[in-house]
Amino acid sequence: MDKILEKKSLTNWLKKLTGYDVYAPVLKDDLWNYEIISDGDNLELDYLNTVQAPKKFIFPQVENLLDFGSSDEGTPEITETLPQPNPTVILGVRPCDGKAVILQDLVFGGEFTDPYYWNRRNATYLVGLTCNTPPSPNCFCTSVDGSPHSQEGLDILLTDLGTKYFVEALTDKGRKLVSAGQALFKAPTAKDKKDLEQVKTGSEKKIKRQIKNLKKVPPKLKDMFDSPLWDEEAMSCLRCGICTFLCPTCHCFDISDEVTSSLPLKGHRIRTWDTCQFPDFTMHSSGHNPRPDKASRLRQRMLHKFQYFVEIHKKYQCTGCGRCVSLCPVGIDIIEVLDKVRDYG
Amino acid sequence: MKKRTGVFVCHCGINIAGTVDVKKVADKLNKHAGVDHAEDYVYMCSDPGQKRIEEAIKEKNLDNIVVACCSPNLHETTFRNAAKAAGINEFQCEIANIREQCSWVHKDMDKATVKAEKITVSAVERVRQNESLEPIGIPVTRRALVVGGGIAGIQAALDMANTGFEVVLVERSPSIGGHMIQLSETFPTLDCSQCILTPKMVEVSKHPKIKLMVYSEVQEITGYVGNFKAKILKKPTFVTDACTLCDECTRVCPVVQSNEFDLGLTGRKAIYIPFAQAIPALYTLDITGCPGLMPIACGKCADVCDPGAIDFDMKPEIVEEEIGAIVLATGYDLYGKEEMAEYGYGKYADVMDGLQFERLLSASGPTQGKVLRPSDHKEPKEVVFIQCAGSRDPEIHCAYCSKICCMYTAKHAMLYKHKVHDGQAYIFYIDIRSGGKNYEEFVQRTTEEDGVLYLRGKVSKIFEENGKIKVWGTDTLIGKPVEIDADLVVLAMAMRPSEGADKLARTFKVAVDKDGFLAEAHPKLKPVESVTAGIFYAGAVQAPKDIPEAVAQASGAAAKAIGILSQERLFHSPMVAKVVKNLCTGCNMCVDVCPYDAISLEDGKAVVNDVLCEGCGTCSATCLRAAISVKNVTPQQIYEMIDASVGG
Amino acid sequence: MVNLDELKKEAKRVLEDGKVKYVIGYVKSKASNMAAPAFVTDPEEIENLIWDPTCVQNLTKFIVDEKKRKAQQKKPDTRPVAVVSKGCDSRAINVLLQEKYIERDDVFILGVACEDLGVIDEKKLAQKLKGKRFGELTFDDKKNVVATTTDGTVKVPVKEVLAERCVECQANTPLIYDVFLGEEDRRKPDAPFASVEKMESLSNKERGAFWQEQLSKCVRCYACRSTCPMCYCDECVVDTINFAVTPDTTAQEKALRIKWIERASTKSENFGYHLVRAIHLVGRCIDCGECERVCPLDIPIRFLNKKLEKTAKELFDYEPGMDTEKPALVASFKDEDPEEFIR
Amino acid sequence: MAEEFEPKIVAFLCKWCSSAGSDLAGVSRMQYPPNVVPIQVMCSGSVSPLYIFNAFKKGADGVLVSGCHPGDCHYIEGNYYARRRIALVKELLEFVGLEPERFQMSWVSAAEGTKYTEVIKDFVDVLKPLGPQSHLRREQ
Repeated sequence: MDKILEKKSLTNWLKKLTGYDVYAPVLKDDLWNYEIISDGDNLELDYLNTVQAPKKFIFPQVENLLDFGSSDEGTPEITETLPQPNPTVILGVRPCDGKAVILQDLVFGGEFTDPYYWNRRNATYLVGLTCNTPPSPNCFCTSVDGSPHSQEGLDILLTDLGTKYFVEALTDKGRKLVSAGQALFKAPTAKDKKDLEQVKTGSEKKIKRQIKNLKKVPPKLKDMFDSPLWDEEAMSCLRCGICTFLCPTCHCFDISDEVTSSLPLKGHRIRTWDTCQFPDFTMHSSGHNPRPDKASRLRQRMLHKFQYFVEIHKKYQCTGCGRCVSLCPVGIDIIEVLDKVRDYG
Repeated sequence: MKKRTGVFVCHCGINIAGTVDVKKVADKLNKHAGVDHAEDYVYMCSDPGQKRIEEAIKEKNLDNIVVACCSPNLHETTFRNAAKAAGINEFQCEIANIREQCSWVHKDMDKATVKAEKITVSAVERVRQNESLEPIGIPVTRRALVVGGGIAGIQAALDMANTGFEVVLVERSPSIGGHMIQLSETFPTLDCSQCILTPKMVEVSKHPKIKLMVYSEVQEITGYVGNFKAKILKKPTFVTDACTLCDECTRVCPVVQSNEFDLGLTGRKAIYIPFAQAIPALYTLDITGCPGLMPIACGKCADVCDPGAIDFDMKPEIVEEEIGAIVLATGYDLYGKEEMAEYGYGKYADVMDGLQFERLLSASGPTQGKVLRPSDHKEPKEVVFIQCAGSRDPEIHCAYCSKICCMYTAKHAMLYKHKVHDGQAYIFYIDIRSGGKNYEEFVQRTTEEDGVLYLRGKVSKIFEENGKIKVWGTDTLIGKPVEIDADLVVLAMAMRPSEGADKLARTFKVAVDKDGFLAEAHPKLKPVESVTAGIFYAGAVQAPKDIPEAVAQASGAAAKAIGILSQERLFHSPMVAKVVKNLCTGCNMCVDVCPYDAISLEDGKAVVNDVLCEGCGTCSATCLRAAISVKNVTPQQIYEMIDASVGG
Repeated sequence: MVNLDELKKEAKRVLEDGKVKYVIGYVKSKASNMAAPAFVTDPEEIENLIWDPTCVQNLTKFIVDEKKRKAQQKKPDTRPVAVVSKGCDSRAINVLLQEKYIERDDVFILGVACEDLGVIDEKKLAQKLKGKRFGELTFDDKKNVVATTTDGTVKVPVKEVLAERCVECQANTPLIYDVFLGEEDRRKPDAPFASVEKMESLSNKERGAFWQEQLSKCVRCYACRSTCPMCYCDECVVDTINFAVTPDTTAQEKALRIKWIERASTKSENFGYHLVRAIHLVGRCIDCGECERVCPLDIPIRFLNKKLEKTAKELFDYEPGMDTEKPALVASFKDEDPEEFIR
Repeated sequence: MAEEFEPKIVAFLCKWCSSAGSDLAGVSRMQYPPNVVPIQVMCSGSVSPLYIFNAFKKGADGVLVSGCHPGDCHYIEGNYYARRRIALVKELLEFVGLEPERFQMSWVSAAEGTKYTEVIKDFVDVLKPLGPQSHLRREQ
């Protein structure tokens, strides 16, 4: 279902979305982040991508799995705490981040579905925005089977056509949002459609960074487990979690118990983000760690994204958002690393 | 494996049970995870109470226990022994103080009960992580070191030597004897001070078990109770053993210096013997006055010395001694000239301190015992004694009472009257403190038999006019100003720790109190012990004292030291710091903070000497890597205790 | 001015002589406008080294890395590594020496003077360019940064976009070095604690609200910890797992490991983490400011360290990294340390 | 009527002076509010900043560290290290917006039962109007 929404009507549409929590990118202290907005008056959608991907809405950094405790008599008590979130609209999602949600679905769905994830996932409405100009100099979505106007994972895709948005409602959830403000939407004209195509094609060309022949990488990686390349590339790595925590597709987590009171016993079992870059990732209780140094951790990140995930799901576990490149404190560049892998040997 | 904990809540009659619902506490603890047994009883410390604990430990197979009762300072040992008797390690017993820190300080029963529960849970959480520990045994070097050769040091040395232990007695001046040898007579008996002291000095010098080191100072102490090592500096006297005491050298010596023994009332030569009965009887060349140890510059003494006993090349020597216990007896000094300028002390020749007056009275003194004032050698007819010169004056001088001045001033006035029958003695005082056997009677005699005038009040001004010392003061009893044209003024100066006491404290790692005296381990129950195990105090080094008190404390300190020296092995608290080697990065911070030098770095990792460590835990709070902590007060335990204290 | 050719010459010399294992310096980054650390073993590659106000990283961190790497190796190459070191970075080396973490012989220091400049703050530059996106940065000889933007090139004086740490710098010339390049300039800033003082002037409530907001942003990626050369503990208070296990570590000991700070990135735990980090660095932080620069959420964490640096200076006259022989701030005291706050 | 707010105070008392001083307050039957739960440590010098942060996190409304007067430390100088460390912690906590009144240090000797009593009374008085500490407290 394709529609046209005048830019000046955007606010009115958002006002019609009663019963939803609406988040949009907001600039604060020089950073873009999704914040809940009460009205759309100062909405600015021509934004550099947010520091944190919308992943935090569906797979939050901390998820309470259950509460435990014991009564005065010592009987154990366990309460499952499945989240029941409000329907949440996230406005202005970049196509790369939308696609990332699809990749997350593969992990949390399938044979074992994760109810915590899906409760949040089903309550989240992703309204995407075509990147007319790349929101980061390090965008490389086109190299990883994506594009600046990819519809994957999105419920609606908005494309900026100057004074109006071209609105593509892609799912039932998307159509539901459009129908909430039905009167504000018009049918697109043929020119609108032509303009849309032009913007979309133009947007792809603006993506400067490329990884050529990425498909050569996964098979290559198979033989590079013991390569000295990892040592070289990881020399400057600090072992921080920026690349993975800010990655829209990284999904590793850890489960721990937080005891809040010992008499009577009370606590929570929580799930938190984990990252292969931390020294305690895959640390065994014996003290042995199969990934003892930063080289093996960088390798793990590359292999997970471009070998294991590809083997299992036939997709790269990377959407080319460029966050890990731009935000790495020491300039480790996933594009450069992949180039080297491709040309290795 | 799950540990089984028992809790025993004491009623202490109504002392605890009156404010804390002890049954409720026991009930609550019974439900606490990990507690397998909790009961209350009227007096846990009684024999039946202890028996209950022992039986419960055995019957319920308890691994550890908490007794909720009075302060651990009182019955911790009792209950730890009970635990031991029941077959568990003594360190598997902790005390929850619910009396001093709870029932006695609160009235609201509900709130006090909740607090008592928290305190008890806190102790339970602690004991559950206690390690079983055994006291650390250490061999003992069975020799003692006494620092200071005054009456206290002499007494302590003799007591220990006579029990059969070797003693090293170190004195920094050329002779032992201290201040007591300077005194004329002693109150209240008027014994001749030298007559009663010199036999003891001789005994020291002849004693086969005493190694006397005069003109020496302890420079460094390392080690720990039972195993100290001392580095002692022997200053050069420049006179060898060949000396025959012929005294020719002093005759020819051209340098005259102030005589310390007479407190500057007379002079002595640069080469000298401190006083006639000096022990050891040895000459010393004082290089502060000698023209440079250059035989070319002077060398007269060497020229006349037949046996050739003058050795200008004598060098300072460091002697190392191993000892097991230490008695510090470095005594006192009088408040100095600079501090008492308002009384003209140091400005007018006829204003003197009590010790100088002792020398005037002494038969061996500069005037052979005749009372003649320094300025013109005339017999003073009006003498004013001022008590509390510097004492009991928190605003500008010392806050404390110097304790002996009331008595020695009375003695001074009495002896003066005995020598100058037509003279008049006045004593300005604040209060007369004459506690002590026959002391009060002595003071009474001074007023009644010797007609000394006691004036209650302070002196406001002292100045010289027409050869007289004008003393202006107030007699607060009649409320009128008093003006006396005195011939001589004697100040009962405050006593203070002898010079260098602060350095001494640092060298020996003992504490000083706010007045600079060495601080005892406990003001009531450990008056001769320092905070460092194996170091004891004798005499005025700890606080102002008179002779019998100093002697008594010296014997006490000797007995305490003997208590250590007579052991084959000593036992030391095993609650010492422990290093997690893997975490240690060798940053040296724990080494820097350890007050006992108990930590050192070996191969870049901290290592604790269990015997030196006192378990204070300063290292543990300083360590950035959590690599060091004190056994049985570990951060894990504190973590749980915080939980218990805040929780609920 | 630091002569880059001179720097390269010195670096090449020690490398060719075999005196050092490798040279740690800065090279241009493809991914970022800021320089990237480089580890040069091939003398030919020395040519790639750069020195300009984009050289932000504190390379001392990699000396710590090298020490850890050596500890893992059976037969480590014990030659020193050469490192390009700014004034602030050299203070970090001093702290490592003071804490006996490294030996002086472990490192060959190529000291570079920042003179009257320092490093630039990308965010300040972005503000100057009023949101214009910029590409490559170059520097002209008039101490300007030249930015290529969508509307052509823009010149901004470097001084106007200096990082706050450089404005408040206490050591713009290395304190310790084997080779020194540039002009020695021991200037002291007029207001070394201006930014902290501004924070202090707020009310307690305002500061509370400020930190509540800032610290709740933290995602605990630990970049601040990871980039800090002083954070060299093998096991960190926030690690959930005990690294100090030995064959005789019991299961109970592992289980009893205290979780002073939980893994959840909730407000209280974030406060816990940042408070511990700050107090852990007191008397050790030399204000290289990297923790704040690397923070992806722009939390002004440098404030916490700077505040304690100020306190240590004012109360105890202690300046970290200035003297390698002194005992550490918290491992020493003076009789006259203030105690007015104690009742 | 709502129940009056009762602040929870964790007090780290050194074994030799402050704990003994609080014992003396007990022996002398001095009265003070029951809001404080003492934790006896060997020396004020052993109180790690972690203990203080942790007590606040666990919900303490006030934290007290008390040791021997300078010069009186049973361990000679532990309290001097404590003085320096606590000063730094106090500055930091105030900087991040904890009310300064919530974290206090005192010197209480074994003879100062009265002083201990006053310290606790005043602490409780100053905490009551502040209400519960939520700044560093773990979310409920």
